[in-house]
Amino acid sequence: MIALLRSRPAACALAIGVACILLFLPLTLSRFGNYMLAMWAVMTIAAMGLNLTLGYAGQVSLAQGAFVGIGAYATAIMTVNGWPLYAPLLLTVALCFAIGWLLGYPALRVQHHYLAFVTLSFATLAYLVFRNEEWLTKGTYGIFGIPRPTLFGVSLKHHLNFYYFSLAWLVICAGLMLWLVNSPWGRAFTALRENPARAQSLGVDTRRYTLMAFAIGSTMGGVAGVLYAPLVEFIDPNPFGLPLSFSLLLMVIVGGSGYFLGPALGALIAVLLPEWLRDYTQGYYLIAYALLVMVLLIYSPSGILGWVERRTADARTRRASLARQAAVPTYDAGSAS
Amino acid sequence: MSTFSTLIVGGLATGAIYAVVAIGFALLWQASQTINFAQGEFVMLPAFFALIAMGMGAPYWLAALVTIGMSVVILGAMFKQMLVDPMIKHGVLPMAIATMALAIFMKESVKDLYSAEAYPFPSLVPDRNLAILGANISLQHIGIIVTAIGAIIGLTLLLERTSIGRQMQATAQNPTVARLLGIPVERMILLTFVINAVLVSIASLLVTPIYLAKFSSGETLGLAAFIAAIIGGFNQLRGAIIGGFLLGVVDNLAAAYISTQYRSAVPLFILIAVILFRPHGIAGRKEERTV
Amino acid sequence: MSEPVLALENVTAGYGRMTILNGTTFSVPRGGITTVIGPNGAGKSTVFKTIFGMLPARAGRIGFEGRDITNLPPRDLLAAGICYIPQGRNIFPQLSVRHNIELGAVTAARRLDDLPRRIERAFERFPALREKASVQASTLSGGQQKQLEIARGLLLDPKLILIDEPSIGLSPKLVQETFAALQELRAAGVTILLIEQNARSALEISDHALVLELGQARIFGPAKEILHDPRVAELFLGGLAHD
Amino acid sequence: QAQVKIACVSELSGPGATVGINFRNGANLAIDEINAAGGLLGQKIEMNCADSQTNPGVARGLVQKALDANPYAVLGPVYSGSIKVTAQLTSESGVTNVIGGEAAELTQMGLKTLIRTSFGQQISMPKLAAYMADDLKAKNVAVIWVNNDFGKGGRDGITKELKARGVTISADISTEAAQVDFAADVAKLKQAEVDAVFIYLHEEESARILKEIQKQGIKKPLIGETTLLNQKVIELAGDAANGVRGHVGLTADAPIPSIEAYRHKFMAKYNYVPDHNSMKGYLGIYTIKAGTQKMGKLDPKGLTAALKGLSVKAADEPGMLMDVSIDQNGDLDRIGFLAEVQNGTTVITKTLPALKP
Amino acid sequence: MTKVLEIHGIKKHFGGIRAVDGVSFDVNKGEILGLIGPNGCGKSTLFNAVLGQLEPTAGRVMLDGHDITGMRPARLSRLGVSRTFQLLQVFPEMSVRENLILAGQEHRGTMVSRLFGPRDAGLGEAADRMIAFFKMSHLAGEKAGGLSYGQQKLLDAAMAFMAGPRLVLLDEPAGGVNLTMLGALKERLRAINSELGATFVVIEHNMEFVMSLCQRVVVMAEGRVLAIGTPAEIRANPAVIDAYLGH
Ligand SMILES: Nc1ncnc2c1ncn2[C@@H]1O[C@H](COP(=O)(O)OP(=O)(O)OP(=O)(O)O)[C@@H](O)[C@H]1O
Ligand SMILES: Nc1ncnc2c1ncn2[C@@H]1O[C@H](COP(=O)(O)OP(=O)(O)OP(=O)(O)O)[C@@H](O)[C@H]1O
Ligand SMILES: [Mg+2]
Ligand SMILES: [Mg+2]
Repeated sequence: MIALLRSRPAACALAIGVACILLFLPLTLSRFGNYMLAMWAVMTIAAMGLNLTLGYAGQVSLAQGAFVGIGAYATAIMTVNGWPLYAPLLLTVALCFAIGWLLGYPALRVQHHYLAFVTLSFATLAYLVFRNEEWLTKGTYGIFGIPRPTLFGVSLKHHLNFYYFSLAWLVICAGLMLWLVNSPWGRAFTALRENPARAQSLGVDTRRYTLMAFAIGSTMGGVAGVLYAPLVEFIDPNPFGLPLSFSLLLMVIVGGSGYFLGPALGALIAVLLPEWLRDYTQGYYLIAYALLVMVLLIYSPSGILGWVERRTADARTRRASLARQAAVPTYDAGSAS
Repeated sequence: MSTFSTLIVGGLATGAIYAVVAIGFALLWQASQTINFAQGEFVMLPAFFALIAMGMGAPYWLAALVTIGMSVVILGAMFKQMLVDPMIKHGVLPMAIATMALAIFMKESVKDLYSAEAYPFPSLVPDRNLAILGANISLQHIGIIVTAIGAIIGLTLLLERTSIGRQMQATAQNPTVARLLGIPVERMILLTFVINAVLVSIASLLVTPIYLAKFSSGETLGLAAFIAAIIGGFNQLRGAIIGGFLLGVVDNLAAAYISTQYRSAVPLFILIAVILFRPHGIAGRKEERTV
Repeated sequence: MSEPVLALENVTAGYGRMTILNGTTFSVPRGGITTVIGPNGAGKSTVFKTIFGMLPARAGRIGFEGRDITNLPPRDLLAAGICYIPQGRNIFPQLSVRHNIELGAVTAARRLDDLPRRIERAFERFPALREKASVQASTLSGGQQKQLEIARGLLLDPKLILIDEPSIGLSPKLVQETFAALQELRAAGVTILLIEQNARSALEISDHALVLELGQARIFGPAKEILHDPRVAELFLGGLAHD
Repeated sequence: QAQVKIACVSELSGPGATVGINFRNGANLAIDEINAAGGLLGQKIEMNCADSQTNPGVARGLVQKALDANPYAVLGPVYSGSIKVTAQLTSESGVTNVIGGEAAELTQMGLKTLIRTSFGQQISMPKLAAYMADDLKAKNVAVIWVNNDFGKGGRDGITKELKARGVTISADISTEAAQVDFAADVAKLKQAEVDAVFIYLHEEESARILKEIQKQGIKKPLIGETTLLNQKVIELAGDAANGVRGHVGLTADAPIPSIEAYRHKFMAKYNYVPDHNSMKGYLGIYTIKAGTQKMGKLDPKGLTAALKGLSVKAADEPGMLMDVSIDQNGDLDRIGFLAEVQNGTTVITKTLPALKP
Repeated sequence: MTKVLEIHGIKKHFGGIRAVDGVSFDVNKGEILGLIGPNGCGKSTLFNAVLGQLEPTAGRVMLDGHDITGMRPARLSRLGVSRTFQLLQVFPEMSVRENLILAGQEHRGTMVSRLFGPRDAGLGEAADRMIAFFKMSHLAGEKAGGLSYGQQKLLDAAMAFMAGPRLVLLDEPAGGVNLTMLGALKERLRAINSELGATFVVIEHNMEFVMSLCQRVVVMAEGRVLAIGTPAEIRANPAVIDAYLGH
């Protein structure tokens, strides 16, 4: 990782810059600003999970929002009853991994829009359970008074503290994800996306990788939920309906599906852009937002990072062009000898 | 017993609405391999064209013509030119997301620029009821069923029996080769979207008297129609009507005999079952040989 | 020698920023079979794609019968009498075989009233297709798909045929059949530009040969001569012929 | 000129958009009037309304943002789910929060700064239950409700009150927001032999179910609360709405001169018929005005205290439309109405007096 | 002679179409076996039915004496069975080098050990050697989808060699490959055959390639075996000439 950065000074400078912004910008922001930044971190975690499932492994999922909901409900229910935060965290990881794994099974049979709709069905079902099983979830009334935890004696009640807490989680999740996609697993996931039949014939256990992609991606969604509940301090079923899943999908695609940093950029657009637009366009901010998303996609259908890559690819192409000219003995060279 | 037949007939009637919209989905897929998540809003919007026209004093028939014309221009040509063209080469997902954004755009625009209220809408077919099998069914619904069946027959004939139709399919299945054979790819795609626009505007005129003209009325409709299209078979137009009917009836029976709280889950279970056991839908055909 | 049918002058083209053809220049004489040979990745297919308007030529000029056809769309080129049968798999998978073939005639739809007869003739050449006429094209075997493409490509009466490795996937018997068909067309005055890795057989039926390497035309000459050039044989034909 | 900043957070998009936009429009109308008349204690009121997207998480952020700017008071949201999270924040900061929500428990959570603009369900439901049990002599009642926090609250409220009066609920039918086809629900209704039907849905759904009830030929008393008797429902349902009765806490159709004037002004500004949610917004602003005038100064910290225990006569403050008093929890007491739809208009059949006139 | 692969009465029907209609033959350990036949006679379908890509309608397949009928391709691959497909099947968005590493990685260690192991699964060098052998070093970092047809075909074959297989089934590896490179392919194939003792079954329409490489040739026609024999016998078989070779 370090070596990687050293080899590219520009990337290194960029990384330091981003780190500085993430660390110090919040100090200058209002409570609301910090709340939105924390929301960005939480949504980035969820979108990163979906990026694994969709961007790397190519399995369309419209259920990511449901996993955020599962994590959030587990956290709300347990912490309101006095459990410390790590308890729902462990439960969520186990639960979302297991459910994600099961949700992967349909993907073994169907793909693309069919798979999208199977997962969409699951998301709807999860929403209905959140809403209807009042004994557990308090139904439409929701659960309020979700406590923010105390960490090493520091209360996270304060907005800035909770932001740093979310950021720390984002860094942990991103680190794990980076390691995962850079391991041979990452290559296998990509192979699964690009040509499952060929991957299978090369010994890639597509079943297991598909299920893993779902399970790990879903778990990240759950972890985001664990942070979401204490962040908002209240949950009801509505935020975990289909629009959340759609919005997470939007983050992945707009940021750049299959690019490691895509979800962070996508979440920037989906979470922070509308808030920013509010101040300039007032009531019309959603119109402006939708318009911007469309323009962005029209301009670069492969997302922001897809566009960046195309830019940086130029230099590489030029190098490759040269390499070609220098390759293999040619008729000319032969006849000259 | 009369309850039961009420449910069935009522379900068929609702199903026909889903079917009319689902045909558009299937058509777009078959003829351009695109998925339009704003299809529900495409049905919502023309009603407002009509309301505006009528608000300016146009009689119904004129408003209807204006509506179709506006739809062809805005939902057909402009949609294709501005959103579909740049994205069609980049696979289904960016396009799907862009149409989701378009859905938000259309909803919010209508809401902010026209009104957030629901409006009654005049009906093409008189608002009268007919007793069938001991159940009351409105003439409006019969109109919709007839339209759905008519649209399916017409479009199926177009796609399967005419050279234009096959050129449209060819364009969708392999645009590069289509271009190379001299098929006017651009025109075929445009044609697809224009047909879809006509279809949604007619659907809008038929459905809005029942659904009411409201900025948000496309949401559930779009989703239901999409599910109907998948259940029926995405790559077969007639699948849309089968899927629509099935969805409508099942929805009603589920609400009546299972749980009202979980009613919206039942069609989804059917969807899952159909997808898992007949992945290409009830009427659909397998897409192609893979190895 | 008569004036060339097709002439490329300093054509530059490539994919994105990658330049593959860098000042490619050659011309094809009228009414013969010209075979293009060269190593894999030399840019042979790229030349065809550029001629046929599938890739933009960034510089240079492509002339057909004295007319500038640089960067014209395929539709216009078809109308001008050029047809192109590309490499790889180029079918409409969910349409039937017959419909796939018929689509080869869309540009001529109105003036072609003998379409059924033409299709019948294609079926005579490739009987397997007749048997499969009404099945979905994707279920065909690899070689049958290639037959379908060739049949579709030869449906009209072109003046110039660009055909990219027709022999891939075809059984020896059908390769002979295909080459025979090309010879028939030549006899009818059609100019044929053929890319073949199955170069020995191809050169045997050809009049001219073009060696393409690194996107540039290296040698152009009579087919027989090139077939027996030891240097060419060593570099591009896998060594000298054994016989 | 100094300005009074009122922060508004409302449901301008998402499922609650119609409700929230009405609320905002009503509030804006009130502000225009007050500003035109010289402002609040001589200062202009300025209000920006932020869109909560009907999402409590977003609402929370926006209220946070509003509080960061130290507003004079916070208006909204309307949906009870959102209020539950935002009210925590306003309560912590001590800023008065005038809300549009009707869920019973909002004012019972110990949050100090909430003030309602309409009856809580704990006030309206007993009146309705009494009407059904005593006036209609219903023994069996069907309850049809929309399964969200609005409908669920009403359903739970009426169920409790009806049971307390010995009425059985023999059909308890949950419907979805934005539902279109009510054939199954009405068929269920038909099978349940009930004496009356209580309908608690949003406007469009109310209209659709009324049409379906007419179609399936059910001739039972149809009872509702405020929404069902809304002019919009009547417009949408046509003659299927005739005969519908119920309790109306707040209605723009009331034959009271001040309300008629309100309706007129609203239509002049927005070009459509106002509903009760717009009145909530309108009253919300005037409630703030009334409290301020009682204090005689612009003191955000003192506003809540000034409002609690306040009684205003419409004669003194025409903007309040009706006489109203606010109790220590922030709940209201004022007149209500029993109404019936006759020939396409809501006719007030009885005016229910305030509890403590 | 030991048999690596035994094919017993394999049938594969699609509705009414009998693509493979009862094919039986054995593949001996260490041999290079050619499989030829007219277009559409069922060669590719036979491969697919034998290798678990399609479920056979009837028949059994034995690998080293164990029944492997219908076994999933991934497991077969890890048992040392490699293959290529007739249509180009590379991973277009991955680089040439990544394609090759992927082709080998699943044969190293377990899923868990790979997760904790090196990024290239220890295959980087082997991949580079393979690339150099097929004269594609200048293309190593390029996306496989941007290669020319013949280059992709070579890459596809190279991928089949990456795992150190015991049995390799190639479906038309030579189509579109330049004759000079074809020599290299042949050489590599022979080397793997003799050094590793790997067995090959090769479908090919290039007679020169088949006849110079294979010890035995199976001829199929209309879903059945028409003849089995040495290249010389096959070349002289009138039925084969009539159905397939022509002239
Ligand atoms: N779609 C593409 N994108 C990027 N580069 C490409 C693309 N297609 C071909 N190339 C590059 O262009 C060069 C020439 O390719 P081309 O297909 O013209 O070769 P060819 O001579 O036809 O080879 P073959 O005999 O293998 O078919 C190759 O080096 C290849 O890498
Ligand atoms: N999925 C399918 N559905 C219907 N028919 C099929 C299917 N797959 C293959 N076939 C038919 O089975 C026959 C055998 O096909 P196969 O691909 O095995 O031929 P092949 O021997 O490999 O031919 P080639 O040399 O042309 O590749 C063909 O006639 C083909 O049309
Ligand atoms: Mg080529
Ligand atoms: Mg084959």
